[in-house]
Amino acid sequence: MSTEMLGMILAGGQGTRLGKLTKNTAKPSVPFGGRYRIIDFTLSNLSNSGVNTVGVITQYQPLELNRHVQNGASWGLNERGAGVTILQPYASSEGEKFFEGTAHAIYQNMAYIDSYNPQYVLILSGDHIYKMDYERMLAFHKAKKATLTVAVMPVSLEEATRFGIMNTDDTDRIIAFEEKPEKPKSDLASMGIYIFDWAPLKKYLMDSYATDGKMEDFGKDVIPAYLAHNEPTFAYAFHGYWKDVGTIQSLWEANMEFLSPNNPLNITNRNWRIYSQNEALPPMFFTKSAKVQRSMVTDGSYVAGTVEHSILSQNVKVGEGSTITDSMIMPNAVIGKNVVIDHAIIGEDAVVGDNGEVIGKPDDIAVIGYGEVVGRKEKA
Amino acid sequence: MSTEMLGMILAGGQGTRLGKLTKNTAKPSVPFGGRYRIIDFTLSNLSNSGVNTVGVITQYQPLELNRHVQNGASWGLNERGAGVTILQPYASSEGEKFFEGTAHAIYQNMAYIDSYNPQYVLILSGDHIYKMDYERMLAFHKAKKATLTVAVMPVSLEEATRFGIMNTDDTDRIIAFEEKPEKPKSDLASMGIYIFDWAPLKKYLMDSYATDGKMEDFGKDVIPAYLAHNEPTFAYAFHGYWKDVGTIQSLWEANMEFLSPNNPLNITNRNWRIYSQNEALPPMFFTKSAKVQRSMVTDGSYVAGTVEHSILSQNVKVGEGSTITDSMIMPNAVIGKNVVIDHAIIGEDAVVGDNGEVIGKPDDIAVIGYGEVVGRKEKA
Amino acid sequence: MRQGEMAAVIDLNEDVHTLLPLTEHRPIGTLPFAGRYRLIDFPLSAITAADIHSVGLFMPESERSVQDHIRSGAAWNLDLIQGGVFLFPYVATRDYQNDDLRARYYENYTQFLRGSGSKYTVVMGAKNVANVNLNAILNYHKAGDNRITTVYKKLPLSRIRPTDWTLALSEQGTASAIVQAKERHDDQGKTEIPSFMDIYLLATTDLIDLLEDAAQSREFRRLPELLRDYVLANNANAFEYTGYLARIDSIQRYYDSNLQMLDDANFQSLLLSSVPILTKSKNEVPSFFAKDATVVNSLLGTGTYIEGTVQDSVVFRNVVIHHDALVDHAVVMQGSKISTGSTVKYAILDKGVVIGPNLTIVGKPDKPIVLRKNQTVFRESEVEGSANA
Amino acid sequence: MRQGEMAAVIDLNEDVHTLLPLTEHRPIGTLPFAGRYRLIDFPLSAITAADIHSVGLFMPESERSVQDHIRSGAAWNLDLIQGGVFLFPYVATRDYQNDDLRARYYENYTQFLRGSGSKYTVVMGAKNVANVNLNAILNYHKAGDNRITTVYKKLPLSRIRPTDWTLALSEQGTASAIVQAKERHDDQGKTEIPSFMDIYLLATTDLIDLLEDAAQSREFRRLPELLRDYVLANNANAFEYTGYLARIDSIQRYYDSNLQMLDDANFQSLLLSSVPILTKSKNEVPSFFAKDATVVNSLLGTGTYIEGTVQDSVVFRNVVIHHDALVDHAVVMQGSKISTGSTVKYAILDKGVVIGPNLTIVGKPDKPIVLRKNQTVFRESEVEGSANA
Repeated sequence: MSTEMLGMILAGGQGTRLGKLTKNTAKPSVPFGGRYRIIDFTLSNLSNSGVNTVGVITQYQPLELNRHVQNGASWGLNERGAGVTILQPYASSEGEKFFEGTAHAIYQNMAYIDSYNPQYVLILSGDHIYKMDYERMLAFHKAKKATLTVAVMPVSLEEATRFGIMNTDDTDRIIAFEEKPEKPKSDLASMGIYIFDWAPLKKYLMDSYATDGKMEDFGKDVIPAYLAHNEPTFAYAFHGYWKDVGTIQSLWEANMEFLSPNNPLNITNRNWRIYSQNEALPPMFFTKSAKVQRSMVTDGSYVAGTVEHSILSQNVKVGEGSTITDSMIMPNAVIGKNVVIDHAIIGEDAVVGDNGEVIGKPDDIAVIGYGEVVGRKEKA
Repeated sequence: MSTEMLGMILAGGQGTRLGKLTKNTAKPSVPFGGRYRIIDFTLSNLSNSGVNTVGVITQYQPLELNRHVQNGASWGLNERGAGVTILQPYASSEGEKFFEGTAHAIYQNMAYIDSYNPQYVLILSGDHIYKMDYERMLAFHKAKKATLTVAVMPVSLEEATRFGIMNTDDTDRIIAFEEKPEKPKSDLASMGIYIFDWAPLKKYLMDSYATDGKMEDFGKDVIPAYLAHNEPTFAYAFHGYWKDVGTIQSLWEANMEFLSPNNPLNITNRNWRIYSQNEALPPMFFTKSAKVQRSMVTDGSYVAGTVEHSILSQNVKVGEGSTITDSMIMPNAVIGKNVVIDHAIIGEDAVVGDNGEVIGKPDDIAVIGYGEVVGRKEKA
Repeated sequence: MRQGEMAAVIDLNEDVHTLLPLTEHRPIGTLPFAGRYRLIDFPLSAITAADIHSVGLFMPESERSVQDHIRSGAAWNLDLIQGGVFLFPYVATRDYQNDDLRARYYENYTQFLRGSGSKYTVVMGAKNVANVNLNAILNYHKAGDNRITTVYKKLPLSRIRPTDWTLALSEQGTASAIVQAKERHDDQGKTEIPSFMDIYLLATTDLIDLLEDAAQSREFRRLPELLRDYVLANNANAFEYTGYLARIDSIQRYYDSNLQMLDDANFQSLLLSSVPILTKSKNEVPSFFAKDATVVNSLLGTGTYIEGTVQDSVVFRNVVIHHDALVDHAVVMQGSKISTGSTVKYAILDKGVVIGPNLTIVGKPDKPIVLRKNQTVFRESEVEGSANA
Repeated sequence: MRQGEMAAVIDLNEDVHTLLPLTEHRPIGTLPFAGRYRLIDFPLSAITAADIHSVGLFMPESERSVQDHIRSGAAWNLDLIQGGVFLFPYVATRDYQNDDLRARYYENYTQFLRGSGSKYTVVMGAKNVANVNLNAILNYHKAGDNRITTVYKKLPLSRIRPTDWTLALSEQGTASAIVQAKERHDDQGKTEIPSFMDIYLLATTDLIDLLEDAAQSREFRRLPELLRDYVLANNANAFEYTGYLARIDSIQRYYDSNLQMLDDANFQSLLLSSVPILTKSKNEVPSFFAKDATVVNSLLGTGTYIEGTVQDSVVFRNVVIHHDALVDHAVVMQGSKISTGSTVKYAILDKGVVIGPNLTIVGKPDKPIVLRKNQTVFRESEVEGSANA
């Protein structure tokens, strides 16, 4: 069994900045855009790029993520001898192993990677919204004879202080790297997407864990080590829509941007589809009192109220007299009658009872957690 | 979603008594009987009993086990909204959780169990060779109005000192339980197979972990607590072939018993099939010098030597002039020319070079580990 | 896998001529319904809910359409290691003049039935749209006195047509015969008629005997005819179904039944009842509603793009309705497109119909206009029967 | 899913009459081979190895046999979210006198080809058993000067029959025509002939043009005939295949090819070469060898139970060979049973044949006896052509 490039998705983070939304679930499985979960974008990119062997490293509340990914068939990632494998912490004869950082997580799963004998390993995050052809990035990596290629994106100089910033020469070779610099020397921000030649990376990791064990994080430890050792390390420039949805505010913004008819993600493009699990749900039902504009609605929803510039996910019920504006409603939420929801995110399975109000502001989005029940709920 | 009885397989043990064979793999994924792995018997029993929702709790070197079980399709355990889920240690907002005992492992996976809202939970081991209809055990459990039913098997009084022994009254109610008693009062040994009403078990576990957290193990902690609280606890008698394959010696014996034409397991019975993963391998190839008697051979094997009272698993090669007697050869092993193997277990992917010898005794079986290379190996 | 107690046979050879042109390239079984489904989803979902593992599908002339929908059967949990869906190829009735083919017709059934290892068999069609609990019918059969059980629903006289098949019920509630409504007598004063739902349940061995007897005859008769005679000869238990029922055997009934789904009670009874209705799921984007969109009293599939107005209609997936367009009392199938300023009313648009701008296509409530698959309309005169053509 | 660069068409309508009775209920494509496979596994495995995602299977008369084997296509990774296996129902050649059906024949192809979105299409049959690397053929096509590429293997004259299709090769190595061996000229002094393997590769647009032109004609011609003419009109690149090749078009060739698999070089070339041969896997027990069993120079499937002697033979799964029975130079298909004391030599036993005790069934190396599917033999006189009958 041999695979040219293996994908590894780091999906283990707790996502504490998403607050209530990630109390019982991992960030990559948070719903997005009506019928997706965040990780769908990365998994679909892999499938569309022809990378068909993928490890998903997870450790924080993985049940919902496991159920969503299953055997990868929804993304076409279920070939025999390839496909998606969920990688969780495990015990070995040397003891129990939780993952302590991005690079450490790769180190702990070396046996999995080696079983496919890949030449390249593509390291990805599971919590970014974007479309990207990793095959083109690999072609760049090969053309540059790099041992590490980092995908970068131009950002404004103000924003640059929040990212890992790359300085490159005119061959795109990275000559310096600064994590969250106060005075950025460049506008090229790391997207946390790496292609490594597997053999040297493995050697760096093994040498480190045989001695000081300091190689925990790619940004903090591995890239500086590569630069220090003069490894051919290049920056691959990405131009397009890309959004880290790590906070309530950015998650809400990304959903609102998704609603725009001019969204550069171009979700309806059939040559680069975003796949997700498909459930057989009833059609959408709109009653005589429904009013839905500048919005998206998904299968299984029942709408008797007014929905304006909002996203309704699967199986959402909106009762008569209710108004939903500038909001994102996650699957299976029930919104009663005469409810007002404005600038809000309503979690999966949440209930907003009749006459309830959930009102946020553009810069302070209201959040109802998974399964939370608010407002008065009439008996059925 | 609701399931009457959920199966939970405890497959997390390291199996240290299997020595080299479980260095890099979990005991339930150890090969057995030519084309099976140990856990196939439990998974097939579940499928044949109509229990179609199953959690497999694992934490020790799970990669090979995960690859084997995949989405459960090989055992018919892949229905939508049911099927097999692999459960591994994970982190939650309360911290990281490894499993510290059989009952603790169930406690840690309560969220998974509750998501199916089962009335009964069937607790199983992943390392026993037997055929059993759990549906009949459930019928017994219901008829007795039990909250816990323990499957038991009559053993000789000498053996009884190694088991948990149940004393029952004439209604099969368990009145006393002794773990490895010096002077057993009964010959009914626990098989480590339990049916619990889920609601009371959950309460016992939650109460324990809210206070002293002593409820770690079913045999040591939970059964005594049930008896102390006068819970209706019954013994369900099993009559048939049953073998714990926890040691090298018992694994070898079980394989040799499997070879017997009179093996009570009756593996060819099509009404209670033992399923396993099916790989498309070439047919078996027997050369002009092959001699195979009182043996089993599996797909993909190539035999040029003599095989006597032995089992060859998938893709085993046996060179000319070699003799294999009273042995079990695991998948992908390569046996060179003029080799002598006698009373041995040869691990997966192991290589025994030309003229090599691996000779054990009936009470001291020789073992070659996974991927181990012994004897001289000619260049290809 | 445990062997199921029941096997199921679905005969998709149902008469299509009254549903032309919708059935030009598809059997009744794959007609789209309720914005989301195909008719065969209803029997298949009933089968899945009853834990049936062996399903024999006797294929209609348009096999391809059925295969595309069923694929491996995974949508209904029928991609099994044992059992699963067995497809029996179509053979035209005329070809059954051939002795070998006729023998094979009966043999296909008996082989399938023996292989299923099931004690009982249920025989169904696809044209009766309902949400039936097959285990309840099995229990009724076991409790009954007769060798075969039939299923019916009481319908008001107004909903019965002379050619509909109905049950002749005795006072004890058993069926003595299956007769067409026009052949009924003694119905004076009755307001409801027991409409037969083309569902039979009997012991597998009895069904095999029946087929083997038929194979001895030189005359070719399909299974449903044989079963009708069997009821006449033996009487039958009659199980009453009380949920929503549509019988899709004419364009008008097809149109009316789709619009009946806009009644919340019907929608609940058929789609949100004890048997979840499963269907093949396609990966589609959410439906999008533009600034001036209006959608009221309608069902919508996913992936639609709505700028105009939809009312009192059933619209399937991937339909585009442009600015100032009006869709009213219409059934619009997958992938159709209605351009700016056009009106479509009292109409059925098959898959992929394109209506150009500023057209008025209006049928009548009791005679909806039907546009064929992939038809492109840029002039009203291209549409036969439009009130405005 | 990335769209594949190639689509594939497998036409299973291959002439079966020379392989009767083995092909009574199956096409050539589902003939069992080498103790484990069906012939169609070879083209399907080549397709999988080349990362092809769209496969059109044009079904033969015995559709059921193909469907049972292919199911969802999962064994070949062809159960895909896009693309996958498309089955086109069988229509008898005589029915293509009907204009509509004829039009549909060509339309099925062109629709499939357009839907595949693939730049190139490879067209194959199932009767040439080989282990071909389709990507190598694609690269050869791209490098070549001609619009179409054909594939051949040089075979010694002794292995060519007059009716075999061969390539007329120019000195530059391109094919100017596809001709039967008996029509060849100028082969004096040659010891090898380029045998045509029924594989074509060309641009999808060219293939669509060819089919659309053919649809204009009132005369019905199948795709392989059209492609033969296309080569004649345009010349073709000729790719030489050097691995093992068997052409299964007669009982004798079928028998010989199976036994050729006992030669280690052939076995390696076909089954352990760059393209892994995938097939549907059944859950079976290991094969069991009793105390006095002898198995030499033979291939065995899984689940067999051997008490007697097997030599120089190919034995499929679930075969039982009792004490003192001898199977010698025979091909024994799945589920057959040979009772105590019987000898089977120079013979082909189809699936489920039962040979009673103490019988001697012996054919000739150049005329093996063939026993039909499920045939039960309890007297030697029941077997036609046995040397001992």
